Amino acid sequence: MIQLKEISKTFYSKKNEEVTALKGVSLEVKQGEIFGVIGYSGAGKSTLVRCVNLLEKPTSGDVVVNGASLKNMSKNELRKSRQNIGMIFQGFNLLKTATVYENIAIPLKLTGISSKEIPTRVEKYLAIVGLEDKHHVYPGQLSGGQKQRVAIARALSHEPDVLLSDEATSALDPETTHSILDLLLKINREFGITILLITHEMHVIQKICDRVAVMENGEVIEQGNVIDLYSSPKKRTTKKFVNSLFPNDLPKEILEQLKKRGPIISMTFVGTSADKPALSQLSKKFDVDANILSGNIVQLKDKPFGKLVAHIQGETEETDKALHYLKEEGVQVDEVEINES
Amino acid sequence: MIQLKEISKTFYSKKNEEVTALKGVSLEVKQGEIFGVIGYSGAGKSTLVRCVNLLEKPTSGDVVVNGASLKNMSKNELRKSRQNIGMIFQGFNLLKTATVYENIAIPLKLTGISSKEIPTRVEKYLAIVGLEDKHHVYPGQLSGGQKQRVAIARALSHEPDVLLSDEATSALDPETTHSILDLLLKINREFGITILLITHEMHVIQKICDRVAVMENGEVIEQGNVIDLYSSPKKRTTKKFVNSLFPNDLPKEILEQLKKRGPIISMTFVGTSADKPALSQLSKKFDVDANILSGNIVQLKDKPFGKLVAHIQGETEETDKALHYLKEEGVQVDEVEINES
Amino acid sequence: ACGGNSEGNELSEDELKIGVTAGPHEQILEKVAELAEEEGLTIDVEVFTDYVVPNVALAEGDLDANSFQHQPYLDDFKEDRNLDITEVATTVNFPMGLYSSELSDVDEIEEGDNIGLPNDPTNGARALMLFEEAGLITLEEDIGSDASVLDIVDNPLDLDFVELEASQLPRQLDELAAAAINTNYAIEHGYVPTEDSIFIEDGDSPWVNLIAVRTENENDAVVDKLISIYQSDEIKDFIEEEFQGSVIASW
Amino acid sequence: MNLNVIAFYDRWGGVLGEATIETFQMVFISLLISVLIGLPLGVLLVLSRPDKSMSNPYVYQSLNVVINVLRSIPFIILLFFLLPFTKFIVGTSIGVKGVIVPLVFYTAPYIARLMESALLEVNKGVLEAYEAMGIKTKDIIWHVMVREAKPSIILGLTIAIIGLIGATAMAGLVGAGGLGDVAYRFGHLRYEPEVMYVTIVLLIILIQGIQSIGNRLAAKAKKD
Amino acid sequence: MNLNVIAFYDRWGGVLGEATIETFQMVFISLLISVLIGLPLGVLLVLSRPDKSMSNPYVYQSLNVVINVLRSIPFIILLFFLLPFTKFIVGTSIGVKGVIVPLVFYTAPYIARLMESALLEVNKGVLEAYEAMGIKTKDIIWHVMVREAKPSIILGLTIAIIGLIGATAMAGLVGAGGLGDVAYRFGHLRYEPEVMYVTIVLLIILIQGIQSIGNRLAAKAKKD
Ligand SMILES: Nc1ncnc2c1ncn2[C@@H]1O[C@H](COP(=O)(O)OP(=O)(O)OP(=O)(O)O)[C@@H](O)[C@H]1O
Ligand SMILES: Nc1ncnc2c1ncn2[C@@H]1O[C@H](COP(=O)(O)OP(=O)(O)OP(=O)(O)O)[C@@H](O)[C@H]1O
Ligand SMILES: [Mg+2]
Ligand SMILES: [Mg+2]
Repeated sequence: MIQLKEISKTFYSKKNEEVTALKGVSLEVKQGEIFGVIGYSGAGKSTLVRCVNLLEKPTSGDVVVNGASLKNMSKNELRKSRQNIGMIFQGFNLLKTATVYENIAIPLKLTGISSKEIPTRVEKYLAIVGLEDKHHVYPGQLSGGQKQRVAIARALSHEPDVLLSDEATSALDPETTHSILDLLLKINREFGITILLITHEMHVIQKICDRVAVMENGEVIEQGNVIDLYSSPKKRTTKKFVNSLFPNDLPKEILEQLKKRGPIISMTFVGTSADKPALSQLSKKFDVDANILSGNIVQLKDKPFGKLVAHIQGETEETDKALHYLKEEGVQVDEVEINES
Repeated sequence: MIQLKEISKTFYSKKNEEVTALKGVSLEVKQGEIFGVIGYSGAGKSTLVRCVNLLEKPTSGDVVVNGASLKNMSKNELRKSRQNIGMIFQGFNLLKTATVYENIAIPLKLTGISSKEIPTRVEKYLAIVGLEDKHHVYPGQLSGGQKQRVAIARALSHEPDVLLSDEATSALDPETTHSILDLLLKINREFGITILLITHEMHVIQKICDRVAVMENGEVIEQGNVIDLYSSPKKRTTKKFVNSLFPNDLPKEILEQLKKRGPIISMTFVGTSADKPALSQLSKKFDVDANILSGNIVQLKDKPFGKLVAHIQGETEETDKALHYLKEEGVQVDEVEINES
Repeated sequence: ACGGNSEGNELSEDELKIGVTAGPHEQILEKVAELAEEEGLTIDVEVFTDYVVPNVALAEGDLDANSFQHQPYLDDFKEDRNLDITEVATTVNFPMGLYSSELSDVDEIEEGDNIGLPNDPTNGARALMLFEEAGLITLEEDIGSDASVLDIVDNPLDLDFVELEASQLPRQLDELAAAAINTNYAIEHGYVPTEDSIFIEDGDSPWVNLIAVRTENENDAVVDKLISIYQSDEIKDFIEEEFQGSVIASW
Repeated sequence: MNLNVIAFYDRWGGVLGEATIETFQMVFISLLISVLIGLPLGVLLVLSRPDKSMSNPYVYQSLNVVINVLRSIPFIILLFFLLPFTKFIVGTSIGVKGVIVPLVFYTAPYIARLMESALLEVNKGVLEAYEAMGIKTKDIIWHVMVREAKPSIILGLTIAIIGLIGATAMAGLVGAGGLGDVAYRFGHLRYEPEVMYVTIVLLIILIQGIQSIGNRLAAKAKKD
Repeated sequence: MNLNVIAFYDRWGGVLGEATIETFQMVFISLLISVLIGLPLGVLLVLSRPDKSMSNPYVYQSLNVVINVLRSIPFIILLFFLLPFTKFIVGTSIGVKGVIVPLVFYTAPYIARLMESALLEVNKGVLEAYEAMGIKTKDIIWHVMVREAKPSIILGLTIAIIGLIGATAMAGLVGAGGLGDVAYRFGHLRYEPEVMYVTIVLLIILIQGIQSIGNRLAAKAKKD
């Protein structure tokens, strides 16, 4: 659906300084897929997504959406194509002089939606973002999150085939985020809308994305299925993002104390292995006590994925056997090193 | 340090419509404390924090900072007081026409910092937020997160006694968020700076806050120590916020299937009970298998706090005994209802 | 309102559009219009503050007649721009004098003094010729009413000529050694021309003002009617009463 | 006192009334035409500028030069300079009609510039958002740029109207009359100070009124 | 042709050169004074307005009225109206000196308004941020408002200068000369079209130059 081919983007500033925000990024988002992009602040995520609808002209490379190369289109063709590509911006970009209602209704009118249909549509999407009571209010009187929700409603109201979302939920509370993400999932499933979504919140990725790309310094350093990336991240940055979900900052002293009485292991398991009572069997089968120190089991889009840090207490011989058993049961076991910090 | 006494704030719009954003909010932030405020979008959080330094004049109520009532101060006294109250805005509010360096240096100069000290300070805080290489860049050329970081550096560079932060990290990736929060903790510990922090991210609360207030519809509906609020939230909204940390959305079918073979329980434990190998003992002591379905153990500011959902498989008699044992060991046990949705 | 202004047409018998410049010409023509109305002739007075437009507008048919200029100006103008307009009657004269708030005689003007004169060409040239007559300067030969300060060939006292709005001169006389002022403005400021001027034009100067029309209408009956109303005793009385001798009727 | 007022009214009421009407006519007609010319020119200036979507250096540069040239010529000169052209366009070069053409030449370029600077203030992000939705440039101009710039445009027009009234004071040169001309002719040339004061007061009331309306409308159009 | 140019130069070179100098003098001196008066007035207007920090309805309203009154009076009237005052202030009411006072009265209120509207555009959030840091109002004015509004201020001043040059065309009425006066008196009244054209070209070059410098400076001050 969306193919980015070797996209590079360099900004030239007045003093002949160059900032290369994208360095040959290639990416393919398939029809009906929800594709996430994560990365540190300044990695080039916004620039990337702005290249998809040519708001930012790539310095080199090609953008193909729905089989057609946007770069070679006439102005008019590009305009038509853009009507099928919705976009939610990192800023809100609302009309200051228009009410919430008008902010959604005006673009609808201008893209040729029949004026009979407009009120229904506006109502519908305002209700979806929970702003039914803010109809006649101007953006200046809205809170940050409320503005963001108007921007989301505006983008969705066009019911586009492709949706680009640049940190659409980062100004929202978990409850609202949750309901917006549910909505995105729903329109993705029901209407097959393709979504390219930028975020820095891992829980957004895990909740709705099928695949994910990690960006750093203008490059995609790793991409793949969410589960693969979560369970076996390869790059340092990816690991850091994944680890942010599994806080592991027990005090060093406690860890050292515990280590004397047995190994501290992290168990990673995907999908069904979470159902198996492997951990529970451990203390039955071997003369060990398994004590969970920290961990998190998150529900990815279609299966659970978990990581637990446990302290296995017992004689070395028994703990070794226990670890072996766990591995046989399909759990990925790693010993936890005690880091400085 | 900061006392808000029965603060109300009503906005009057041109058409004589009223929006009451704050309804008699009272709050006390103690010296050296990190106090968090959470709430849904539009709850009145930004309005509240803007009342603390009188950027927004409360319709009624009093604001006492450092023992002095701001409302009764002369313009000049208020100005002096504000110099000790740093603020990070939800927007960035940077000078468009000044470089990153100047954006930090100008306010320092204007609050009377000696010009010899300024370069050192600016460098220091730019390094802290990781923007050493963006010195001579204008805000228009920065990414969203980079702008936010400049704003943070600007607020911190004044080394105020009190810091107000309105969603300072919501535009930042986890790694940067992490380092900023660490910094806040550090300055809180080392210099005893008092912080009032607004966020909608629970992990920010759990990482650095001592106490937290939950706002809804212009009121504080619940407040207390972070641990108390996490372990026994009373209001529905608070529960939702806490639950957002502990995703519990296993497919209904699976839960029903499992329920036939034994109870599904959620175990909540604070602090040391996480260390006790209670769960591990279970399968040793009773003829049950305990299988963890989902859960999260988070490290609060000073102790761990966890919630695990487990399936206890076994004869009813044995599972009953097991549950009883768990309760005796100090774990809070609740049976999980299967919700629709 | 422009009665019959196309090529070769006679002027309308009962309606005329006449251009004047603001001031005495305007006031007199208003009075003429009043009298004409009684005789069934409607005169539409168009007031200008510029000295070019009334002539151009007349030549182009936007006006039927004008009354604001004197013979030398009209001659130059016609020559410069090749216009087909002609004078049909004389009207009034505003004698010009040299005034001063300090000096009592032309001889007292000293080297390097500031001398004021009107900044519009009709009055400006006239003032320069007055200065020449008073022996202050010499102008280029035959320059006549086209003279400007650029045409001074000899300025023995090295005088500094300051061109100001004609109506402005009496108000700024304090700041000048002397100035050439039209009598009407001088009187408004309380000067008595014969006593207070330090030098004044002869009574029979060539600077008498005119009524001009397009040459083709020179002999129209309505023009004669206009002239007879203008050059009537009522108007003469009006002028004497209104302007107290600063404007002199030519008939 | 009372008698004086009545006498004054009898003597000057007609003149002042007519002058007021002339001023209104001149201002209204030339404003209307200037806006019709100036607004599209302003839009064109913005659209054709180097970094904009319809960037066209030739159009931009030539428009720029023409506007600057026209704005370079003081009104008093413009008035005479354009005489033949005025005559050609409206058939006469005197009276209210004759002053409309130079007033339009004086005001339209100014309005184009004001328009340009008002439109340039519109938040780029909003324009981008509408561009990204595939909305036609002409719709973006009307429904986004002009809409968002409305407060600035109104204030700009207020300034333009006041400038226009100032220029009409010189309309007397070609016999168009108006309040400014009355103040000059009767007040200054004929030494009737009362007329001058009354006229100035009328002008002040007029302009104060326009400014208030402009401010009010601009404040109403501004929603933040 | 060549001979013509030489002849033209001989006849008019001196006049035009002097007029150019006079124009520069009038513009430069009155601009300087107008800016010194207008900028603080603009700031005062902004600070004292109803919703602002130093809100003072009396100051605001009276300033507002004075500025509107002055802007209501066409320059040609202002010129004569102010004669006694001019004489009192600078000791003379003729020549370049005599025209400075009315030019300042004409330009300073305009600059104050331009200043006001430029300052009002500055992002409120930024002002709030500086207020929250406890920075003095005077510092906020200089280091935040004026700084951020600089591009608009420069463009506004450019417009003001061009208006000023237009007004100097009437300076001839009090004997101040200048290019506009030469164009009017020699070009129009005495029908020397070449002088008129040459003067207009000089004016165009002058104003085009000012506009270019203004645009360049404004673009440089603008960083987003
Ligand atoms: N200037 C204003 N005029 C009118 N209503 C306002 C104004 N500012 C805020 N409000 C309203 O007050 C309520 C509280 O706004 P506030 O900005 O405090 O919310 P918030 O809790 O910070 O939300 P968010 O998390 O989305 O930033 C909202 O309903 C908003 O619409
Ligand atoms: N107009 C511009 N001129 C110069 N540099 C720019 C411009 N826009 C972006 N950049 C630079 O390009 C890099 C990538 O910016 P981008 O906005 O894509 O980051 P991002 O990944 O979206 O970050 P964030 O998460 O903070 O929004 C940054 O270093 C930024 O400074
Ligand atoms: Mg971004
Ligand atoms: Mg907020």
